[in-house]
Amino acid sequence: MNNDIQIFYFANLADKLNCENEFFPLDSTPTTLAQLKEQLSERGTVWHELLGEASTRCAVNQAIATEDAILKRGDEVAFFPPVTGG
Amino acid sequence: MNNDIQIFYFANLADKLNCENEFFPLDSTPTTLAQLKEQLSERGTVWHELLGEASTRCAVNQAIATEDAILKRGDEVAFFPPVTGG
Amino acid sequence: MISVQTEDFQLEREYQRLIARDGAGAVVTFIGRVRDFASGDKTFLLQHYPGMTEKVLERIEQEAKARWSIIASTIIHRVGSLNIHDQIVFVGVSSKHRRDAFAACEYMIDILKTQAPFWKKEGQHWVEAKDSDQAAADAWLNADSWQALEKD
Amino acid sequence: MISVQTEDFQLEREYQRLIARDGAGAVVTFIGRVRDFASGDKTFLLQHYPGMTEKVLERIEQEAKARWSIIASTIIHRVGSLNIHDQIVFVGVSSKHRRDAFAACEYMIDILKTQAPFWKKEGQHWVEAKDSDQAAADAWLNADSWQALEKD
Repeated sequence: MNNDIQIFYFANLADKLNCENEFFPLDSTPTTLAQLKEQLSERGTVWHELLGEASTRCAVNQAIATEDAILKRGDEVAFFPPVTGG
Repeated sequence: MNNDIQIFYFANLADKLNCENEFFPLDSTPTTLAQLKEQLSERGTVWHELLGEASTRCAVNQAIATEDAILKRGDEVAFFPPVTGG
Repeated sequence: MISVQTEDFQLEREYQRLIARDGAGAVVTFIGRVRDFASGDKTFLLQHYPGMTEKVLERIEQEAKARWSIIASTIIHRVGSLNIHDQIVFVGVSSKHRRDAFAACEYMIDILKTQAPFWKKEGQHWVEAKDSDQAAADAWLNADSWQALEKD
Repeated sequence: MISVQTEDFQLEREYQRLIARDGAGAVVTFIGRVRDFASGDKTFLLQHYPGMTEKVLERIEQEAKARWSIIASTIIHRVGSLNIHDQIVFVGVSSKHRRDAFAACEYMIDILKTQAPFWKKEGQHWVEAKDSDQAAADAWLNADSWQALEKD
Protein backbone atom coordinates (compact mmCIF):
# COMPACT_ATOMS: atom_id res chain seq x y z
CA MET A 1 0.00 0.00 0.00
CA ASN A 2 1.68 3.22 -1.10
CA ASN A 3 1.60 6.60 0.65
CA ASP A 4 1.34 8.63 -2.54
CA ILE A 5 -0.25 12.03 -2.82
CA GLN A 6 -0.66 13.83 -6.13
CA ILE A 7 0.79 17.33 -6.52
CA PHE A 8 -0.18 19.89 -9.19
CA TYR A 9 1.74 23.03 -10.14
CA PHE A 10 0.19 25.87 -12.13
CA ALA A 11 1.17 28.90 -14.21
CA ASN A 12 4.71 30.24 -13.61
CA LEU A 13 5.33 27.60 -10.92
CA ALA A 14 4.82 24.83 -13.46
CA ASP A 15 7.12 26.62 -15.94
CA LYS A 16 9.91 27.33 -13.44
CA LEU A 17 9.79 23.94 -11.71
CA ASN A 18 9.41 22.24 -15.07
CA CYS A 19 6.63 20.08 -13.59
CA GLU A 20 2.87 20.17 -13.99
CA ASN A 21 2.00 17.27 -11.72
CA GLU A 22 3.61 14.35 -9.99
CA PHE A 23 2.92 11.57 -7.53
CA PHE A 24 4.87 12.02 -4.31
CA PRO A 25 5.29 9.41 -1.54
CA LEU A 26 4.74 10.76 1.97
CA ASP A 27 7.63 9.83 4.30
CA SER A 28 5.27 9.35 7.17
CA THR A 29 1.70 10.13 8.12
CA PRO A 30 0.53 12.43 9.48
CA THR A 31 2.54 14.91 7.42
CA THR A 32 1.68 18.61 7.47
CA LEU A 33 1.67 20.82 4.41
CA ALA A 34 4.61 22.70 5.96
CA GLN A 35 6.57 19.45 6.17
CA LEU A 36 5.77 18.61 2.55
CA LYS A 37 7.04 22.02 1.46
CA GLU A 38 10.26 21.41 3.37
CA GLN A 39 10.76 18.07 1.67
CA LEU A 40 10.10 19.53 -1.79
CA SER A 41 12.39 22.50 -1.06
CA GLU A 42 15.30 20.12 -0.64
CA ARG A 43 15.20 19.54 -4.40
CA GLY A 44 17.09 22.78 -5.02
CA THR A 45 17.18 26.56 -4.96
CA VAL A 46 14.32 27.12 -7.40
CA TRP A 47 12.02 24.84 -5.39
CA HIS A 48 13.10 26.42 -2.13
CA GLU A 49 12.49 29.94 -3.38
CA LEU A 50 9.16 29.36 -5.14
CA LEU A 51 7.55 27.27 -2.41
CA GLY A 52 8.85 29.71 0.21
CA GLU A 53 7.42 32.76 -1.47
CA ALA A 54 4.70 34.46 0.58
CA SER A 55 2.54 34.88 -2.52
CA THR A 56 2.55 31.14 -3.39
CA ARG A 57 -0.90 29.66 -2.68
CA CYS A 58 -1.58 26.09 -1.71
CA ALA A 59 -4.72 23.96 -2.01
CA VAL A 60 -5.41 20.55 -0.48
CA ASN A 61 -8.14 18.56 -2.15
CA GLN A 62 -9.11 21.59 -4.24
CA ALA A 63 -9.64 23.96 -1.31
CA ILE A 64 -7.22 26.67 -0.15
CA ALA A 65 -5.19 25.32 2.77
CA THR A 66 -2.83 26.66 5.40
CA GLU A 67 0.59 25.34 6.46
CA ASP A 68 -0.82 23.25 9.29
CA ALA A 69 -3.10 21.21 7.01
CA ILE A 70 -2.69 17.45 7.58
CA LEU A 71 -2.00 15.36 4.47
CA LYS A 72 -2.96 11.72 4.06
CA ARG A 73 -2.41 9.33 1.20
CA GLY A 74 -4.57 9.93 -1.83
CA ASP A 75 -4.74 13.66 -1.15
CA GLU A 76 -4.45 16.15 -3.99
CA VAL A 77 -2.15 19.09 -3.30
CA ALA A 78 -1.66 22.10 -5.58
CA PHE A 79 0.78 25.01 -5.59
CA PHE A 80 0.10 28.14 -7.63
CA PRO A 81 0.66 31.90 -7.82
CA PRO A 82 -2.11 34.46 -7.05
CA VAL A 83 -4.97 33.96 -9.51
CA THR A 84 -5.48 36.30 -12.46
CA GLY A 85 -8.69 35.23 -14.19
CA GLY A 86 -11.80 37.21 -15.03
CA MET B 1 -47.88 91.09 -29.26
CA ASN B 2 -49.21 88.50 -26.81
CA ASN B 3 -47.71 87.50 -23.48
CA ASP B 4 -48.45 83.81 -23.84
CA ILE B 5 -46.49 81.05 -22.21
CA GLN B 6 -47.18 77.38 -22.87
CA ILE B 7 -47.92 75.08 -19.93
CA PHE B 8 -47.70 71.27 -19.93
CA TYR B 9 -49.17 68.88 -17.36
CA PHE B 10 -48.09 65.25 -17.04
CA ALA B 11 -49.25 61.94 -15.54
CA ASN B 12 -51.84 62.22 -12.74
CA LEU B 13 -51.76 66.04 -12.93
CA ALA B 14 -52.98 65.94 -16.55
CA ASP B 15 -55.68 63.44 -15.59
CA LYS B 16 -56.92 65.31 -12.54
CA LEU B 17 -56.75 68.78 -14.10
CA ASN B 18 -58.18 67.40 -17.32
CA CYS B 19 -55.56 69.33 -19.26
CA GLU B 20 -52.38 68.21 -21.05
CA ASN B 21 -51.22 71.59 -22.26
CA GLU B 22 -52.48 75.10 -22.75
CA PHE B 23 -51.38 78.58 -23.72
CA PHE B 24 -51.63 80.99 -20.82
CA PRO B 25 -51.34 84.82 -21.03
CA LEU B 26 -49.07 86.33 -18.40
CA ASP B 27 -50.80 89.25 -16.57
CA SER B 28 -47.56 91.15 -16.38
CA THR B 29 -43.85 90.61 -16.82
CA PRO B 30 -41.79 89.81 -14.91
CA THR B 31 -43.94 87.09 -13.39
CA THR B 32 -42.42 84.51 -11.07
CA LEU B 33 -43.30 80.85 -11.12
CA ALA B 34 -44.84 81.31 -7.66
CA GLN B 35 -47.14 84.02 -9.07
CA LEU B 36 -48.14 81.80 -11.98
CA LYS B 37 -49.05 79.01 -9.55
CA GLU B 38 -51.19 81.45 -7.57
CA GLN B 39 -53.05 82.51 -10.69
CA LEU B 40 -53.65 78.91 -11.80
CA SER B 41 -54.74 77.96 -8.28
CA GLU B 42 -57.62 80.43 -8.52
CA ARG B 43 -59.25 78.07 -11.02
CA GLY B 44 -60.52 75.85 -8.19
CA THR B 45 -59.80 73.42 -5.40
CA VAL B 46 -58.21 70.72 -7.53
CA TRP B 47 -55.80 73.21 -9.09
CA HIS B 48 -55.03 74.75 -5.72
CA GLU B 49 -54.33 71.39 -4.13
CA LEU B 50 -52.28 69.82 -6.91
CA LEU B 51 -50.09 72.85 -7.63
CA GLY B 52 -49.63 73.40 -3.91
CA GLU B 53 -48.46 69.86 -3.20
CA ALA B 54 -44.87 69.66 -2.02
CA SER B 55 -44.22 66.72 -4.33
CA THR B 56 -45.33 68.56 -7.51
CA ARG B 57 -42.32 69.34 -9.67
CA CYS B 58 -41.99 72.27 -12.02
CA ALA B 59 -39.79 72.82 -15.06
CA VAL B 60 -39.21 76.04 -16.98
CA ASN B 61 -37.94 75.60 -20.52
CA GLN B 62 -37.39 71.90 -19.85
CA ALA B 63 -35.19 72.35 -16.79
CA ILE B 64 -36.26 71.87 -13.16
CA ALA B 65 -37.06 75.30 -11.71
CA THR B 66 -37.71 76.78 -8.29
CA GLU B 67 -40.57 79.11 -7.22
CA ASP B 68 -38.52 82.26 -7.80
CA ALA B 69 -37.90 81.50 -11.50
CA ILE B 70 -38.79 84.47 -13.72
CA LEU B 71 -41.13 83.76 -16.62
CA LYS B 72 -41.20 85.66 -19.88
CA ARG B 73 -43.39 85.29 -22.91
CA GLY B 74 -42.69 82.27 -25.05
CA ASP B 75 -41.48 80.27 -22.06
CA GLU B 76 -42.44 76.63 -21.66
CA VAL B 77 -43.59 75.64 -18.18
CA ALA B 78 -44.40 72.11 -17.02
CA PHE B 79 -45.97 70.66 -13.88
CA PHE B 80 -45.61 66.97 -13.00
CA PRO B 81 -45.43 64.46 -10.15
CA PRO B 82 -42.17 62.76 -9.09
CA VAL B 83 -40.81 60.73 -11.99
CA THR B 84 -41.17 56.94 -12.12
CA GLY B 85 -39.30 55.80 -15.23
CA GLY B 86 -36.52 53.25 -15.61
CA MET C 1 -25.67 57.53 -27.18
CA ILE C 2 -29.16 58.17 -25.89
CA SER C 3 -32.50 57.22 -27.38
CA VAL C 4 -36.14 57.63 -26.36
CA GLN C 5 -38.16 55.30 -28.53
CA THR C 6 -41.36 53.28 -28.84
CA GLU C 7 -39.54 50.39 -30.55
CA ASP C 8 -37.94 47.54 -28.67
CA PHE C 9 -34.16 47.26 -28.40
CA GLN C 10 -31.90 44.27 -28.76
CA LEU C 11 -29.20 43.54 -26.18
CA GLU C 12 -26.75 41.85 -28.58
CA ARG C 13 -26.87 44.79 -30.98
CA GLU C 14 -26.28 47.31 -28.18
CA TYR C 15 -23.41 45.19 -26.87
CA GLN C 16 -21.75 45.18 -30.29
CA ARG C 17 -21.98 48.98 -30.40
CA LEU C 18 -20.38 49.30 -26.96
CA ILE C 19 -17.38 47.18 -27.98
CA ALA C 20 -16.94 48.69 -31.44
CA ARG C 21 -14.11 50.89 -30.20
CA ASP C 22 -10.79 49.41 -29.10
CA GLY C 23 -9.88 48.77 -25.51
CA ALA C 24 -13.27 47.77 -24.14
CA GLY C 25 -12.03 45.19 -21.63
CA ALA C 26 -15.19 45.45 -19.52
CA VAL C 27 -18.83 45.84 -20.46
CA VAL C 28 -21.69 46.21 -17.96
CA THR C 29 -25.31 46.32 -19.07
CA PHE C 30 -28.55 46.89 -17.21
CA ILE C 31 -31.99 46.03 -18.55
CA GLY C 32 -35.22 46.96 -16.79
CA ARG C 33 -38.40 45.08 -17.70
CA VAL C 34 -42.12 45.41 -16.99
CA ARG C 35 -42.97 43.19 -14.02
CA ASP C 36 -46.39 41.75 -13.36
CA PHE C 37 -48.59 44.10 -11.33
CA ALA C 38 -51.79 43.76 -9.32
CA SER C 39 -54.56 45.09 -11.52
CA GLY C 40 -57.29 43.49 -13.56
CA ASP C 41 -56.44 45.87 -16.40
CA LYS C 42 -52.99 44.78 -17.62
CA THR C 43 -52.28 47.78 -19.85
CA PHE C 44 -48.97 49.48 -19.17
CA LEU C 45 -48.11 52.97 -20.35
CA LEU C 46 -44.92 55.00 -20.27
CA GLN C 47 -45.46 58.72 -20.64
CA HIS C 48 -42.61 61.20 -20.90
CA TYR C 49 -41.86 64.88 -21.47
CA PRO C 50 -40.49 65.07 -25.02
CA GLY C 51 -37.58 67.47 -25.24
CA MET C 52 -36.80 67.58 -21.54
CA THR C 53 -36.32 63.80 -21.41
CA GLU C 54 -33.57 63.86 -24.02
CA LYS C 55 -31.86 66.81 -22.31
CA VAL C 56 -31.84 65.04 -18.96
CA LEU C 57 -30.56 61.75 -20.41
CA GLU C 58 -27.78 63.55 -22.25
CA ARG C 59 -26.78 65.37 -19.09
CA ILE C 60 -26.73 62.11 -17.12
CA GLU C 61 -24.49 60.51 -19.74
CA GLN C 62 -22.16 63.52 -19.71
CA GLU C 63 -21.96 63.45 -15.91
CA ALA C 64 -21.03 59.77 -16.00
CA LYS C 65 -18.34 60.46 -18.61
CA ALA C 66 -16.93 63.22 -16.42
CA ARG C 67 -16.82 61.01 -13.31
CA TRP C 68 -15.52 57.74 -14.74
CA SER C 69 -13.20 56.56 -17.47
CA ILE C 70 -15.66 55.32 -20.07
CA ILE C 71 -15.10 54.12 -23.63
CA ALA C 72 -18.74 54.13 -24.75
CA SER C 73 -22.15 54.35 -23.11
CA THR C 74 -25.78 53.97 -24.13
CA ILE C 75 -29.11 54.87 -22.54
CA ILE C 76 -32.28 53.67 -24.27
CA HIS C 77 -35.71 54.25 -22.73
CA ARG C 78 -38.94 53.11 -24.31
CA VAL C 79 -42.20 55.07 -24.16
CA GLY C 80 -45.83 54.40 -25.08
CA SER C 81 -47.82 51.22 -24.54
CA LEU C 82 -45.93 48.20 -23.26
CA ASN C 83 -46.85 44.74 -22.05
CA ILE C 84 -45.81 42.68 -19.06
CA HIS C 85 -42.25 41.31 -19.50
CA ASP C 86 -41.45 43.91 -22.18
CA GLN C 87 -38.09 45.62 -22.01
CA ILE C 88 -38.31 49.21 -20.72
CA VAL C 89 -34.82 50.56 -20.32
CA PHE C 90 -31.25 49.73 -21.34
CA VAL C 91 -28.11 51.23 -19.84
CA GLY C 92 -24.75 49.96 -21.06
CA VAL C 93 -21.16 51.03 -20.48
CA SER C 94 -17.85 49.81 -21.85
CA SER C 95 -14.57 50.73 -20.21
CA LYS C 96 -10.99 49.61 -19.82
CA HIS C 97 -11.50 48.43 -16.22
CA ARG C 98 -14.66 46.96 -14.72
CA ARG C 99 -14.91 49.34 -11.76
CA ASP C 100 -15.71 52.26 -14.09
CA ALA C 101 -18.29 50.30 -16.08
CA PHE C 102 -20.15 49.08 -12.99
CA ALA C 103 -20.20 52.47 -11.28
CA ALA C 104 -21.17 54.45 -14.37
CA CYS C 105 -23.93 52.01 -15.33
CA GLU C 106 -25.47 52.01 -11.85
CA TYR C 107 -25.10 55.79 -11.59
CA MET C 108 -26.93 56.38 -14.85
CA ILE C 109 -29.93 54.20 -14.01
CA ASP C 110 -30.10 55.57 -10.44
CA ILE C 111 -30.11 59.18 -11.59
CA LEU C 112 -32.45 58.44 -14.51
CA LYS C 113 -34.94 56.93 -12.05
CA THR C 114 -35.22 60.17 -10.09
CA GLN C 115 -34.52 62.89 -12.66
CA ALA C 116 -35.65 61.83 -16.14
CA PRO C 117 -39.29 62.84 -16.78
CA PHE C 118 -40.92 59.45 -17.36
CA TRP C 119 -44.10 58.27 -15.67
CA LYS C 120 -45.45 54.72 -15.52
CA LYS C 121 -49.16 53.89 -15.57
CA GLU C 122 -50.20 50.36 -14.59
CA GLY C 123 -53.79 49.81 -15.63
CA GLN C 124 -55.58 53.01 -14.52
CA HIS C 125 -53.09 53.70 -11.78
CA TRP C 126 -50.10 56.05 -12.00
CA VAL C 127 -47.14 54.45 -10.24
CA GLU C 128 -45.85 56.37 -7.22
CA ALA C 129 -42.20 57.28 -6.81
CA LYS C 130 -40.23 55.09 -4.39
CA ASP C 131 -38.20 56.46 -1.49
CA SER C 132 -35.60 53.77 -2.19
CA ASP C 133 -34.98 55.25 -5.66
CA GLN C 134 -34.45 58.71 -4.19
CA ALA C 135 -32.12 57.25 -1.57
CA ALA C 136 -30.05 55.53 -4.29
CA ALA C 137 -29.69 58.77 -6.24
CA ASP C 138 -28.94 60.76 -3.09
CA ALA C 139 -26.14 58.35 -2.24
CA TRP C 140 -24.36 59.30 -5.50
CA LEU C 141 -25.06 63.00 -5.04
CA ASN C 142 -23.85 62.96 -1.43
CA ALA C 143 -20.75 61.11 -2.56
CA ASP C 144 -20.24 64.10 -4.89
CA SER C 145 -20.40 66.53 -1.98
CA TRP C 146 -17.89 64.41 -0.12
CA GLN C 147 -15.49 64.45 -3.03
CA ALA C 148 -15.97 68.19 -3.34
CA LEU C 149 -15.20 68.64 0.37
CA GLU C 150 -12.11 66.46 0.11
CA LYS C 151 -10.79 68.59 -2.73
CA ASP C 152 -11.08 71.78 -0.66
CA MET D 1 -25.47 28.19 -13.53
CA ILE D 2 -21.71 27.99 -13.86
CA SER D 3 -19.60 26.87 -16.79
CA VAL D 4 -15.88 26.58 -17.52
CA GLN D 5 -15.51 26.15 -21.25
CA THR D 6 -13.24 26.62 -24.24
CA GLU D 7 -16.16 27.68 -26.51
CA ASP D 8 -17.33 31.27 -26.83
CA PHE D 9 -20.60 32.40 -25.24
CA GLN D 10 -23.36 34.57 -26.64
CA LEU D 11 -24.77 37.47 -24.57
CA GLU D 12 -28.28 37.37 -26.04
CA ARG D 13 -28.64 33.67 -25.28
CA GLU D 14 -27.43 34.10 -21.70
CA TYR D 15 -29.82 37.03 -21.27
CA GLN D 16 -32.77 34.92 -22.42
CA ARG D 17 -31.84 32.28 -19.84
CA LEU D 18 -31.69 34.84 -17.06
CA ILE D 19 -35.20 36.13 -17.82
CA ALA D 20 -36.78 32.71 -18.43
CA ARG D 21 -38.31 32.74 -14.96
CA ASP D 22 -41.04 35.19 -14.00
CA GLY D 23 -40.41 38.37 -12.09
CA ALA D 24 -37.04 39.35 -13.55
CA GLY D 25 -37.55 43.11 -13.50
CA ALA D 26 -33.82 43.82 -13.53
CA VAL D 27 -30.93 42.15 -15.34
CA VAL D 28 -27.27 43.12 -14.95
CA THR D 29 -24.54 41.53 -17.04
CA PHE D 30 -20.78 41.84 -17.02
CA ILE D 31 -18.51 40.75 -19.85
CA GLY D 32 -14.74 40.75 -19.62
CA ARG D 33 -12.72 40.72 -22.85
CA VAL D 34 -9.07 40.27 -23.84
CA ARG D 35 -7.49 43.70 -24.19
CA ASP D 36 -4.51 44.45 -26.34
CA PHE D 37 -1.23 43.91 -24.50
CA ALA D 38 2.38 44.94 -24.99
CA SER D 39 4.13 41.92 -26.45
CA GLY D 40 5.36 40.97 -29.87
CA ASP D 41 3.84 37.51 -29.35
CA LYS D 42 0.08 38.05 -29.33
CA THR D 43 -0.90 34.60 -28.06
CA PHE D 44 -3.17 34.63 -25.04
CA LEU D 45 -3.72 31.63 -22.79
CA LEU D 46 -6.07 30.98 -19.90
CA GLN D 47 -4.99 28.12 -17.65
CA HIS D 48 -7.12 26.86 -14.78
CA TYR D 49 -7.25 24.16 -12.11
CA PRO D 50 -9.97 21.75 -13.29
CA GLY D 51 -12.15 20.60 -10.44
CA MET D 52 -11.21 23.34 -8.00
CA THR D 53 -12.33 26.03 -10.46
CA GLU D 54 -15.87 24.67 -10.63
CA LYS D 55 -16.05 24.29 -6.84
CA VAL D 56 -14.98 27.89 -6.30
CA LEU D 57 -17.38 29.28 -8.91
CA GLU D 58 -20.26 27.31 -7.40
CA ARG D 59 -19.42 28.60 -3.94
CA ILE D 60 -19.27 32.18 -5.22
CA GLU D 61 -22.68 31.79 -6.82
CA GLN D 62 -24.13 30.30 -3.62
CA GLU D 63 -22.67 33.11 -1.54
CA ALA D 64 -24.27 35.69 -3.83
CA LYS D 65 -27.61 33.91 -3.57
CA ALA D 66 -27.37 33.93 0.22
CA ARG D 67 -26.58 37.66 0.34
CA TRP D 68 -28.98 39.04 -2.24
CA SER D 69 -32.43 38.34 -3.57
CA ILE D 70 -31.63 36.78 -6.94
CA ILE D 71 -33.91 35.12 -9.48
CA ALA D 72 -31.18 33.58 -11.66
CA SER D 73 -27.45 33.92 -12.09
CA THR D 74 -24.76 32.72 -14.48
CA ILE D 75 -20.98 32.58 -14.40
CA ILE D 76 -19.18 31.50 -17.57
CA HIS D 77 -15.39 31.53 -17.81
CA ARG D 78 -13.45 30.51 -20.88
CA VAL D 79 -10.14 28.66 -20.79
CA GLY D 80 -7.51 27.73 -23.33
CA SER D 81 -6.11 29.81 -26.20
CA LEU D 82 -7.85 33.12 -26.86
CA ASN D 83 -7.22 36.10 -29.11
CA ILE D 84 -7.27 39.85 -28.51
CA HIS D 85 -10.87 41.13 -28.23
CA ASP D 86 -12.21 37.64 -27.43
CA GLN D 87 -14.73 37.31 -24.64
CA ILE D 88 -13.25 35.80 -21.46
CA VAL D 89 -15.89 35.89 -18.76
CA PHE D 90 -19.62 36.43 -18.38
CA VAL D 91 -21.42 37.16 -15.12
CA GLY D 92 -25.17 37.78 -15.26
CA VAL D 93 -27.86 38.22 -12.62
CA SER D 94 -31.61 38.72 -12.81
CA SER D 95 -33.60 39.95 -9.83
CA LYS D 96 -36.81 41.72 -8.91
CA HIS D 97 -35.03 44.96 -8.02
CA ARG D 98 -31.92 46.38 -9.64
CA ARG D 99 -29.93 46.89 -6.43
CA ASP D 100 -29.64 43.12 -5.91
CA ALA D 101 -28.63 42.46 -9.52
CA PHE D 102 -25.91 45.13 -9.53
CA ALA D 103 -24.45 44.10 -6.17
CA ALA D 104 -24.54 40.36 -6.84
CA CYS D 105 -23.00 40.74 -10.31
CA GLU D 106 -20.15 42.94 -9.10
CA TYR D 107 -19.60 40.70 -6.06
CA MET D 108 -19.28 37.58 -8.20
CA ILE D 109 -16.72 39.03 -10.60
CA ASP D 110 -14.76 40.68 -7.76
CA ILE D 111 -14.51 37.43 -5.79
CA LEU D 112 -13.86 35.36 -8.93
CA LYS D 113 -10.92 37.64 -9.75
CA THR D 114 -9.17 36.86 -6.47
CA GLN D 115 -10.34 33.33 -5.59
CA ALA D 116 -11.06 31.29 -8.74
CA PRO D 117 -7.94 29.43 -9.93
CA PHE D 118 -7.42 30.92 -13.39
CA TRP D 119 -4.14 32.29 -14.71
CA LYS D 120 -3.61 34.47 -17.77
CA LYS D 121 -0.57 34.26 -19.99
CA GLU D 122 0.05 37.09 -22.44
CA GLY D 123 2.64 35.98 -24.96
CA GLN D 124 5.40 34.32 -22.85
CA HIS D 125 4.49 36.35 -19.76
CA TRP D 126 2.24 35.21 -16.90
CA VAL D 127 0.08 38.13 -15.83
CA GLU D 128 0.64 39.30 -12.25
CA ALA D 129 -2.21 39.73 -9.79
CA LYS D 130 -3.34 43.33 -9.23
CA ASP D 131 -3.59 44.91 -5.79
CA SER D 132 -6.74 46.72 -6.97
CA ASP D 133 -8.46 43.36 -7.51
CA GLN D 134 -7.59 42.23 -4.00
CA ALA D 135 -8.82 45.55 -2.62
CA ALA D 136 -12.16 45.16 -4.43
CA ALA D 137 -12.65 41.67 -3.00
CA ASP D 138 -11.55 42.77 0.46
CA ALA D 139 -14.15 45.55 0.40
CA TRP D 140 -16.92 42.93 0.08
CA LEU D 141 -15.34 40.67 2.71
CA ASN D 142 -14.88 43.54 5.15
CA ALA D 143 -18.49 44.56 4.56
CA ASP D 144 -19.31 40.99 5.64
CA SER D 145 -17.44 41.43 8.91
CA TRP D 146 -19.34 44.65 9.50
CA GLN D 147 -22.66 42.94 8.97
CA ALA D 148 -21.57 40.11 11.26
CA LEU D 149 -20.63 42.61 13.96
CA GLU D 150 -23.91 44.44 13.60
CA LYS D 151 -25.81 41.22 14.12
CA ASP D 152 -24.01 40.56 17.42
